[in-house]
Amino acid sequence: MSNAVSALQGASFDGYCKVEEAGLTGMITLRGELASAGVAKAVKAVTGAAMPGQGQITEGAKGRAGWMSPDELLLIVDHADAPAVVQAASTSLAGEHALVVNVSDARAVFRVKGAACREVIAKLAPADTSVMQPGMLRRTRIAQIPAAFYLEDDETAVLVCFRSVAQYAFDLLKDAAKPGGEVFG
Amino acid sequence: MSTRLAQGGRLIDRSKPKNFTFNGKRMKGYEGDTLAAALLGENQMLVGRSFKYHRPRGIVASGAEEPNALVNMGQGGRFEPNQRVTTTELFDGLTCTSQNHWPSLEFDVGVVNNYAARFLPAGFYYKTFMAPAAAWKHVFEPIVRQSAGLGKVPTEADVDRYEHFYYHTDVVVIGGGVAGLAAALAAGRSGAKVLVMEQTHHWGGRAPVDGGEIDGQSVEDWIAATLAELEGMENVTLRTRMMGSGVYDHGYVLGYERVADHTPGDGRPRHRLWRIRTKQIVTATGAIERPLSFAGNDIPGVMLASAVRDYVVNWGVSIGDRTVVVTNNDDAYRTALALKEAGLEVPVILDARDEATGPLAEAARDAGIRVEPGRAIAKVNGGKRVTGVSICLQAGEGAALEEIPCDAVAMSGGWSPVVHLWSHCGGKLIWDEAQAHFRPDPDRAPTGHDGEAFVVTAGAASGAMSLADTLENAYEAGKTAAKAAGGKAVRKAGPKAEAEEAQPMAPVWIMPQGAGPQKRMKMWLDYQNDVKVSDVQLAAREGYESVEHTKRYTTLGMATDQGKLSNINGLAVLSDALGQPIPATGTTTFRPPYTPISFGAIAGEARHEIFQPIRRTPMHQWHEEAGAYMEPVGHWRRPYCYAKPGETNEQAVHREVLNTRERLGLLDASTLGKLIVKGPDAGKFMDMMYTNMMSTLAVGKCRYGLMCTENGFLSDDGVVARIDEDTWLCHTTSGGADRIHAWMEEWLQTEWWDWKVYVANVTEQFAQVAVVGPNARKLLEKLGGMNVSKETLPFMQWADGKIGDFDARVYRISFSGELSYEIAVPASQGRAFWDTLLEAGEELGVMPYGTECLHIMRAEKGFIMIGDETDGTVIPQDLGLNWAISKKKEDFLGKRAQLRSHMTDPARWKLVGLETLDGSVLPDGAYAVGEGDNVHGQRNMIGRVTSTYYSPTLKKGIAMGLIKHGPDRMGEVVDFPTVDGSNTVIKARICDPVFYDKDGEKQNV
Amino acid sequence: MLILECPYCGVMADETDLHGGGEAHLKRFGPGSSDDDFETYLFHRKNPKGVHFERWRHVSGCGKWFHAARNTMTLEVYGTYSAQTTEPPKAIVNAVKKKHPEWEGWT
Amino acid sequence: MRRYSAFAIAREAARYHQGWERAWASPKPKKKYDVVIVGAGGHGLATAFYLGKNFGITNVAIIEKGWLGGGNTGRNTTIIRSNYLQDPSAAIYEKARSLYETMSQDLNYNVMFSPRGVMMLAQTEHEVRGYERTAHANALQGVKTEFISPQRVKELVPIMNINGPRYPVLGALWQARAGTARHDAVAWGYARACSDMGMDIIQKCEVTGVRQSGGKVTGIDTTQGQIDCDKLAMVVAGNAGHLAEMAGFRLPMESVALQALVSEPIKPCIDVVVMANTVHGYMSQSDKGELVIGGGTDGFNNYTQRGSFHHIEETVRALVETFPIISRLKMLRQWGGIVDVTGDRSPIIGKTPLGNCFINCGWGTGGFKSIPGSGWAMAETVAKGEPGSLAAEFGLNRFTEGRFIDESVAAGVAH
Repeated sequence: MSNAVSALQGASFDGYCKVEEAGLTGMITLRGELASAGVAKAVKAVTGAAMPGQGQITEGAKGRAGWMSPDELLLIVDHADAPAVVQAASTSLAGEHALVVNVSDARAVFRVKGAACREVIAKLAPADTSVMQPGMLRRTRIAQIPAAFYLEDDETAVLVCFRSVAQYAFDLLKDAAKPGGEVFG
Repeated sequence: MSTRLAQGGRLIDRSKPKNFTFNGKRMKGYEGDTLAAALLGENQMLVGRSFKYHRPRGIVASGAEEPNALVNMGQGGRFEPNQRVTTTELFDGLTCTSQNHWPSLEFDVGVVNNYAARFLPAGFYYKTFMAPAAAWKHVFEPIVRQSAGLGKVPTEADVDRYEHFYYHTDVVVIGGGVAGLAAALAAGRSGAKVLVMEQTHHWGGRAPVDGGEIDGQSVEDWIAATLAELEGMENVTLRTRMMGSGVYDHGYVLGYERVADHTPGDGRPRHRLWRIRTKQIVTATGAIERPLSFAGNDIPGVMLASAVRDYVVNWGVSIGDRTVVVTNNDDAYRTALALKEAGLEVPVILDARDEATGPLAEAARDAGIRVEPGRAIAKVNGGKRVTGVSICLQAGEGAALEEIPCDAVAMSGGWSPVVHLWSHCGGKLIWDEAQAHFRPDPDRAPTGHDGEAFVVTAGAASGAMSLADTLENAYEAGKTAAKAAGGKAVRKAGPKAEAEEAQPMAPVWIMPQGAGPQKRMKMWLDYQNDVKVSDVQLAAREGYESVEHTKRYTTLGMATDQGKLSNINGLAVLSDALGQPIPATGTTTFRPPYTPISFGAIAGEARHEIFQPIRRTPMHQWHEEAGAYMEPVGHWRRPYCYAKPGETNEQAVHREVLNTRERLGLLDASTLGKLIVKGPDAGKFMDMMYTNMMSTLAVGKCRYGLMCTENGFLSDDGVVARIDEDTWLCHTTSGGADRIHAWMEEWLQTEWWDWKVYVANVTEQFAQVAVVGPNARKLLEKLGGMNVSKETLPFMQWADGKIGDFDARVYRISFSGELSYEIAVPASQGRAFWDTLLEAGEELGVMPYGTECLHIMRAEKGFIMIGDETDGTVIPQDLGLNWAISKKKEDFLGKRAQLRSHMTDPARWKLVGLETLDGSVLPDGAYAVGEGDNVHGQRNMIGRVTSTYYSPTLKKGIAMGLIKHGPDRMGEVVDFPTVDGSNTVIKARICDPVFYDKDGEKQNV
Repeated sequence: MLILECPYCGVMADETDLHGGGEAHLKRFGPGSSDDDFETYLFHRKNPKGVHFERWRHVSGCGKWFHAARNTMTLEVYGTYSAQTTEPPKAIVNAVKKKHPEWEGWT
Repeated sequence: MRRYSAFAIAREAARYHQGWERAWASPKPKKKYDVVIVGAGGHGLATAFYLGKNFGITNVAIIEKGWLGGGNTGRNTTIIRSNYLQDPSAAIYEKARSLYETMSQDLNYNVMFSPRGVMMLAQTEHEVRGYERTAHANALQGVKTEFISPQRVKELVPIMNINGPRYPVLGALWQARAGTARHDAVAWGYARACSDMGMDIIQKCEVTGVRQSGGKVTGIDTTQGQIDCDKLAMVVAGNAGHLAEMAGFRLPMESVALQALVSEPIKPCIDVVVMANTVHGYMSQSDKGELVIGGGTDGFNNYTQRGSFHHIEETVRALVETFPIISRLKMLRQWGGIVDVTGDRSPIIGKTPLGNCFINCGWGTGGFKSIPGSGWAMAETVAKGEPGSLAAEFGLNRFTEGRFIDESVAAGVAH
């Protein structure tokens, strides 16, 4: 819908890393038996991605699939496609115990861009960012809110949090990326 | 006098002078100076006053152990009290002032305490100031408070920023002296990930001051070469200006990095607190020299021998022209030699040992220094500065043999390993007789999550006191830690130094050995807190025998240096007084931080706007722009009311109520929790979670439900909608969404894990707006879309469809008693939807309303509010909600609890309405009283107000409350005493809690 | 500052990513149970000085509850395991026994 | 016992303080006592003191595994207040507070009770209503408190930022006659008085077993041998569960770490005790000038006396936000204690399943402030074999009946 807006409408900040809100992103929570063929098939169908293993995020032609817990995936697709994807996946999984819900608007997404993107997140998250590589997904917290992050490439971290705390997350990331705050170099 | 020598100073750059002021006096130092070195270079030995007696205090040490030299530093938003000058780097424009005196450092009135010192022994305040009873609070305490306290109070908020940094590594090496570097070398060579931190801004620690050779190079060259090798290792990270502040369980280390203390205002964070997780820790924290206890050992000019040497060698500063050295060990001879080499006079070395042999003593004699074994200081002469010493036999009682004029005394009572970080997390110590110190017991190291040791000590911190032993011990420590952290075996040999011959030290705890009470009252143990040998002995005599008792009774070691200089000497004196060996006395507990760390650093980024998260709904910005008064609800901020210009909040609330009841109101209800519960066993699960029967709710319908804890108390409520055959949507309270979601998951995961149910929290996916009032339907019909008529969408049903252009789910539910639709749209469109409703509703008299209006309307209807009618002690039965408790169900959470005797007691306070006889509003929180007093002599209370408001609709005060036997006492009048000082009692009649539209006709139109 | 391995995510989770949930393996008593049993279920806790079986939730991680065997005197963690069990698995019990042969068992 | 006074100090000064006598004796245990109290913390010593003073029972031993006053008595933030909500709590804490007022004179030992006032900040509308409720209850309970305005808060504590961006101060519950005392002195003063009454304080003596016969207690085994007794009082806070297990019963209780910290000393800047429950922190300034700061408990069972650092962070950031001038001050020392928290977070005083064995525990974060009231009530319970009115509602049976005394109703945390 044309009047849909993301929480911060693409706000950005140029620090020693660039922090930007990614705008509207389609996100779907899929809960089910991850080992089942049905789930793998549904994931493949709607994202083109293979089933992610523990701690992984996979990429396909239409989106990504991230491992959130032993019975939960996060599917990332175009925002506009999300309702249709929910419909398709639900239909595909009608025969088994599963739950597919659109959470696109319950989330805010940020990109932290720059060689030090791991360092910026490491100021806020207790997880070991230095071991993170593209293809891995980590759920943890930043300061006082839950967050998940993964790397699109070695210099682009994507961070997901709840929409209601988007401003807080953005302010935290800005503070962490402020020039003068470089830890190494 | 102390002065800057013409030459020397390995750490300073004389081409870069730095200007600073002390007590307004302009002074000069050099880049590389500590503030202490710079002050001494300007002959500023006197820097403060002691805590209790206000005695003059000079600089005693050269590092973190300094107890005396604390100053007020900076100005305005960068003012900071109690800054230790020995660990403060000099920078251009630094300003500082001395502390704890009035009117001036030189002439301090507080020094009267010094003259009365004899009447102020340890613990004197426990024995007096007791009469009359009120005198402590009103007379004595204010005097004590004003005279204590050291630094000045800052007056402005901090202008600097701080941050945290999480770091994960295999090995942390704390301390960048030669031991730390040797350990880092071993760990680095193993391939393990290593972080090395050094609290000062230079590497190598004190070894270059002491001299010697490592692997055939000078110590200085070895340090440079080693740093080069470490810097070349990708797996090794080196940080200076970072102190190992504390070691915590499971390999957690705090690193306190003083990023910009020496470059204030350069835009960098002032401090960065590293929160490190590591597999292994090497503490290469060195050792601290102990003072000796002789009469007058606190007079400015008496300094640790190692510090005297540091100032000469590192900063080219001499403490005095004539320095008497007094010692019980070899190391102080190095100071004598260093002074001699710098062209300064050393009139005598007083060695408490019976003889002075060995290479260092020989070297001193060769250098022409008089060496006197078996001698001690009987007394130091001087007031604000040393003028001389009387010397005596160590074995005697202090009869003066000779007076020696001097302007400095360099003392050494032996060395104690810095065991703080080892001990923080439970590492144990053993007493080393030969060195007369406690050192870490490697067999009783702190253990980590796997039960294995995770701290290793290196070098002097292990008790290895010579260069050769230090290097060997430290390299081994590095290897051990690396191996335990999963590194490769290291075959390459470690650095080596020649073993030196040394004469054993002799434990000397007081000087001279037979000093009488008068002398012991002049022997300081704790310089800052003014604790003397006589005080510790007094404590022992009075039965404060535990080391913790003595510490607390005398305040020994409780000053800002936390006893780094005084603890071991104090323990020894106490042990002697108790006639027991030192290990039997033991030590006090070492607690973090190693040296004080700023609150700013601990708070990190959590300041101002990001102190805590604020949760915002999609319409949040609109509310703020509309000037709403926002109230915190959990982390949310919700509009309390929208006051117009000239309107009070109360007036605004009343307007909102009337407008909603008469026309049309909009409430941002997005914060209400929304949980999806789905699965073949979802009905069974819902029946356990709610007191009501939810499994029978028809698809398309809504039902109000209650949730209780297993302890029976009401915890949340909300409307449940049946979405399809195996899906329910549960609304929770605003504060309850995350809590109830977690609650559901907990039961599903830990009790009924074989039930097929999934839960998802979709609270934030939707913006939800309550469209309320007689014009509600008109507004929706004006926008077009789905059919919202009474027939198609009756009360307590829901439907999906379109409202205008918006995809919406519409619930026909009412918390106000009016015709009401709660409409959920995707959050991304929430603001647009809100704007649309306002615009279209204008002609229908639409106004937004806030939480207070919501509360009043629900109270008028007698609806309970979680948190008002409930407080964690209220069960649904108390609130007359029995109709919402299924009697058919065998079990639900809380059911068993509600069967306990106190829960079924008919005397429980129960919900009723209350109306005052005069129409006034009952005060919030008022209690109703019955006849007489209870067993405690308290007034008998028979109930209390839970919600109370002025009802703009009914034009009078209305309230709900819990009253003993309340529902059986309809029409009776009860008394509510006020607490506003008027001593009045408000009388209120018990009535039905539903004040408005008792038959519910308005909501069902 | 504990770290516990989340058996579901396989990561060593920081205490601040976790939420403690008290004693594990409590048996729920509902309607029909005696007052004593119900009180025991709700309130009585072993609270041992030593080995403790307890519940944790990886709250800002996968959100799952798991169990840990941990020593309340030393904070040593003998192992973590699934919450979907009424008693600790053999491997955990053996790990504890290996460290503390005198240990009397988990009940 | 020679009395302490300014005169005594002058007398001793003349002889270099060589003549002071021991504050308490250090005896070997006798074979049998009328009453053995396990735990020589504030509560145990106060129990002994009132057994002697109120009931004339002085054949008493107080057994301590470490050093007297070395547990939570010496580790707390020394706050004394009685502005509790529920009747039994208000009664016992007010009893304690009133005994603190005269304690220095009663014990001839200056415990430096300083009724400087305690304020509990209200920072949400909900908290305002909660504290207004407490003020109403307190008025009827004979506890003098009032709800004060933000302006009055600012007058009392000028360094407070009452208009913080996150949680402005909306008022406070103020108890003017609450305050602080010197914690160690409370234990030492009681110990000296007990010793003077002829009671035996036996330190470094750990209990290893509880002896019983026919459902009644007969004595204890200790590291200093067997000690028989007619009555046994367990007053060991966080270790109560452990001791109860020796006696064969379990308690509705768990032991967790509670932390505190102090700053470096500065000149006086805050004259009252401030508690901010919404943001989790409280602060006062000691007579030495240190800011004394406390926060919440850890969420897991722990006997190490070490807590988790993130709680320190949470508390410090709350206080930096509330008192911006403290940002550049420094934390001098942090430490932890083990607190015993019951199912309703209120204490347990009363009989146990074992005959003649009495228990006093579960004070959680309220231990120090209750010491004299707790000792008074416990002494009565032990002497009479039945709890008196102060203790009656704190019995173990309340957990069976569901008759809880829940103070969390009024505030998120209670200290």
